[in-house]
Amino acid sequence: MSAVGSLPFVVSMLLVILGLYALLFKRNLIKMVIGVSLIETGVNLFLVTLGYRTAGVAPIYTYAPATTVRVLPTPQALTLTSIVIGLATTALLLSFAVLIYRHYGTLDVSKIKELRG
Amino acid sequence: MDGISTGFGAWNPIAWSLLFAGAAAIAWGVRRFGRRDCARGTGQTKAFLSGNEAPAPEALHARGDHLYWGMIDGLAAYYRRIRAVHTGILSDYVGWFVGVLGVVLLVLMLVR
Amino acid sequence: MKTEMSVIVRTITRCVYPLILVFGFYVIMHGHLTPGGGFQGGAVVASAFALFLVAFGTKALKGRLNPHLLQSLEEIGALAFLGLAFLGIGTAFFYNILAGSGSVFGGAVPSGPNPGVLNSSGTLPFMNWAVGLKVMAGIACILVAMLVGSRKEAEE
Amino acid sequence: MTALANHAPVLLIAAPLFAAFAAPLVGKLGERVRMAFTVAIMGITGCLAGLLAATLYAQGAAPIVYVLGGQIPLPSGLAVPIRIMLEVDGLSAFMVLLTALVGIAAVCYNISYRRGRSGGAFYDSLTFLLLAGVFGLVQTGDLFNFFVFLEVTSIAACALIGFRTWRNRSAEAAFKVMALYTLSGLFVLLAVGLLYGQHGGLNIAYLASSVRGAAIDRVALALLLTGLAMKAGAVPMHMWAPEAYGEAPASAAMVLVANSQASLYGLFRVLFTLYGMSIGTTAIGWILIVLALATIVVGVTMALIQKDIKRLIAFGAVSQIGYMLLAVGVGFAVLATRPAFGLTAITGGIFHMVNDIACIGLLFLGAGVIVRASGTRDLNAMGGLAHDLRATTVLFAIGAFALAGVPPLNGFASKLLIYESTFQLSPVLAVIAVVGSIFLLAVFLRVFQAAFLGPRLLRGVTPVPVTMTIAMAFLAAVVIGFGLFPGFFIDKIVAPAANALWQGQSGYIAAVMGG
Repeated sequence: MSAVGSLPFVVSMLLVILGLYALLFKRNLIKMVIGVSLIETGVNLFLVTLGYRTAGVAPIYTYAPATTVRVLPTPQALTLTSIVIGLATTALLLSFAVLIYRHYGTLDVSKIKELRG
Repeated sequence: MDGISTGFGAWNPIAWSLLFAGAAAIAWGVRRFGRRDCARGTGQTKAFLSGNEAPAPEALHARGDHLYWGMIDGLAAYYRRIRAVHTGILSDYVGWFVGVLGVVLLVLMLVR
Repeated sequence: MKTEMSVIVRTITRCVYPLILVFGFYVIMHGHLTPGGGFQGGAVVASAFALFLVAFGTKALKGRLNPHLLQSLEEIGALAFLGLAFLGIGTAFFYNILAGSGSVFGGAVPSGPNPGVLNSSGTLPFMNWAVGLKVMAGIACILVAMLVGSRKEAEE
Repeated sequence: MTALANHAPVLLIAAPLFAAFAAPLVGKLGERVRMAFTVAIMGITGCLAGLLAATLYAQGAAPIVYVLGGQIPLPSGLAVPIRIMLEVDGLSAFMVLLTALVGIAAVCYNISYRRGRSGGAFYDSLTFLLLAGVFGLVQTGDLFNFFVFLEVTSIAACALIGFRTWRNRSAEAAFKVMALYTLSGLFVLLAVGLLYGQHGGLNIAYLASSVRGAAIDRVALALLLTGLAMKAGAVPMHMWAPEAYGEAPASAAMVLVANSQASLYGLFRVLFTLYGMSIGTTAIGWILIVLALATIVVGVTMALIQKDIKRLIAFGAVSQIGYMLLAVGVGFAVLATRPAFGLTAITGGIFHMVNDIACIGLLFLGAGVIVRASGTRDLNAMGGLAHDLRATTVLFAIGAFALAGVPPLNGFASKLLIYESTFQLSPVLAVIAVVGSIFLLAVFLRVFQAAFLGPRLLRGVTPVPVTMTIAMAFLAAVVIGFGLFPGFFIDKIVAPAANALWQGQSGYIAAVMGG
């Protein structure tokens, strides 16, 4: 695989690492949710890249001539499912962040530690 | 008779229960030798504390913290460390997770 | 929270709102022919609701988006999806009984390049509608809940 | 009956899912109607689970394959199985029975949990969603759907943890657990993507036939192992578990433990069926053993110092996960040489799953009753509850002693198998396991003494609804039954599950790939 061809893989791993960085070192809960979303985006990009074929068309395009190369539909289905799940988890995480702010009056993760020891 | 064999020993709960029931019957028999004239609620069953008045039973109840404090105290160094690990901060939890992932990855890569 | 935004935003919202709805329903309807489908179309429709909420504020919500109705719609969508999956139980769960049957959405698909036959794919368009309904109502519910906030219960 | 048995795998997922979506709608007809509805659906689900297991055991060792949206059996001659499928072998059937057991107890307990308060319909809905997710998790034959069901359980579980929105700690716990669950789910998805890119398939049986232990496979295994071990609650990734179990309502905590065990099932499935002998088993087995020992030690020692009764039981639950990991880790470490004690260890570990869920479930339900009746969770404020809660006292004692492994209750039978088999790999393992058990007995003696014995300290203890006691009595009957007849149950339901792990890989592959 050429250097350009592997670029999406590098980018997706970079996104995962950025997200992990946000989860590990950012103190704001909203930024941590963004970190989770970044990891998710990275994984989704990785999945889409797996199915890509050079100059391929969308597998559902009905006007495509029979000879055209098409990208793999399976990774796209996986990615769509994963995006839907990501929407639900992000919504739930943000709702809990709202609740936490209401109860604790802060979004600083190092101050939200009543459950410890 | 229902039981399991571990290849090393065996365990039969029915036989064990029968044995336990037998032992309980013997204990009950021994208990029957006790004196019949013991009466509850009288001075016979009252605690004797060198002639002092016994505190109310509510004050005598051994609460949660009263149990095993000696052992917990003996393990104080361990508990100080292990409680410090349970920080309650999400970032630390993620850190442990990523750390374990790194170690497992390293072991799987090094050991063929 | 300020109840509504400036007149520019409100006017643009009034203009764009029906267009977004139409596009969303188009995406749901053509889910079996073009990229998109129930979830994507439902999300587009829900984004129209989001725009409405942002532009007019939560006060305008009263009487227009009933959260209880939205909840019921979401559950009806999910149940419809499950029911459509049950239709195929004679062969297997999710078996497409309408595909190629000649009845509604049972049209044959020509081979080779074609503009796409809307009347095809069997139960899939119905499933797209069910999912679209669920996602639309579900996301609208989430938006309303996040904006209005859950009331604090004083029990336990 | 045959048709029903044929469709049982998918109906087991569809029925709770139907209940989850329909419960709020049915709830509009009235509270009693909703309760009758949930009980009816759970009864049907329980019957389906029994039917599925009976069908599987009747046909011997071959797994049942159910193909969604297509003909059964599979069209033959396919090089790569493409459809979504469910594959039920002995271990899946065992987990299905376990989940049905938990579901029945939870639904029975829920009948009166939210009576007369708001949100009862949503509580039922989320419980059924979690159950549907767990049923899917333990039956799926497809790695991507495994991830989907993992996320379904995550979302339902976290919504249940944060259900009591008026408690600040519930929101805190729910946020943390959701973030960690999502992270572990994404790592699993990354691993699925790696395996898909390497082998071009998602079916577990297909992947198992093509995995050779290349570098990518190893990275995927590390991601899967860590992610699933975290969802099961292995130390040092266990910190979410006491928060989750402690803050969730009692019946939800019980289902959450079943969810953790389903993740453990996923771990076992990945190790034994997906990878099996294609990678060096000794190193991975020892990773599991080290995690397990840490889990046992940290779980019981942290339980000893807790003041919150639910958090204390939660740490007990964490320590019990360690016993299962230990047993199966020992089994996996010796998979290459296959000595007899490996199978014994796996049998003990799997038998301990059902014993653990019965005891821990009983304890969580008991703790729920205590908190509801006395209005406090603080162990130091309790005392003399035996005066008011007589039935709960007896049932709680049965659960506590069974969990600590007091004969003749069920915990002893499985722990004996674990001790004696791990002893043959290394005596140190057995010693640590036994000491952990003794500590656990000490922990529960402390709870029992502090909460139930002594003079009546709390005034105004309210009586609890009878359905809660029935749910606990049901679990106590399981505890005693499994304790008195371990040979029978091991023979009937545990041995097929253990064999499915020990030497079921080829059968699992053959059921889908043919030949």
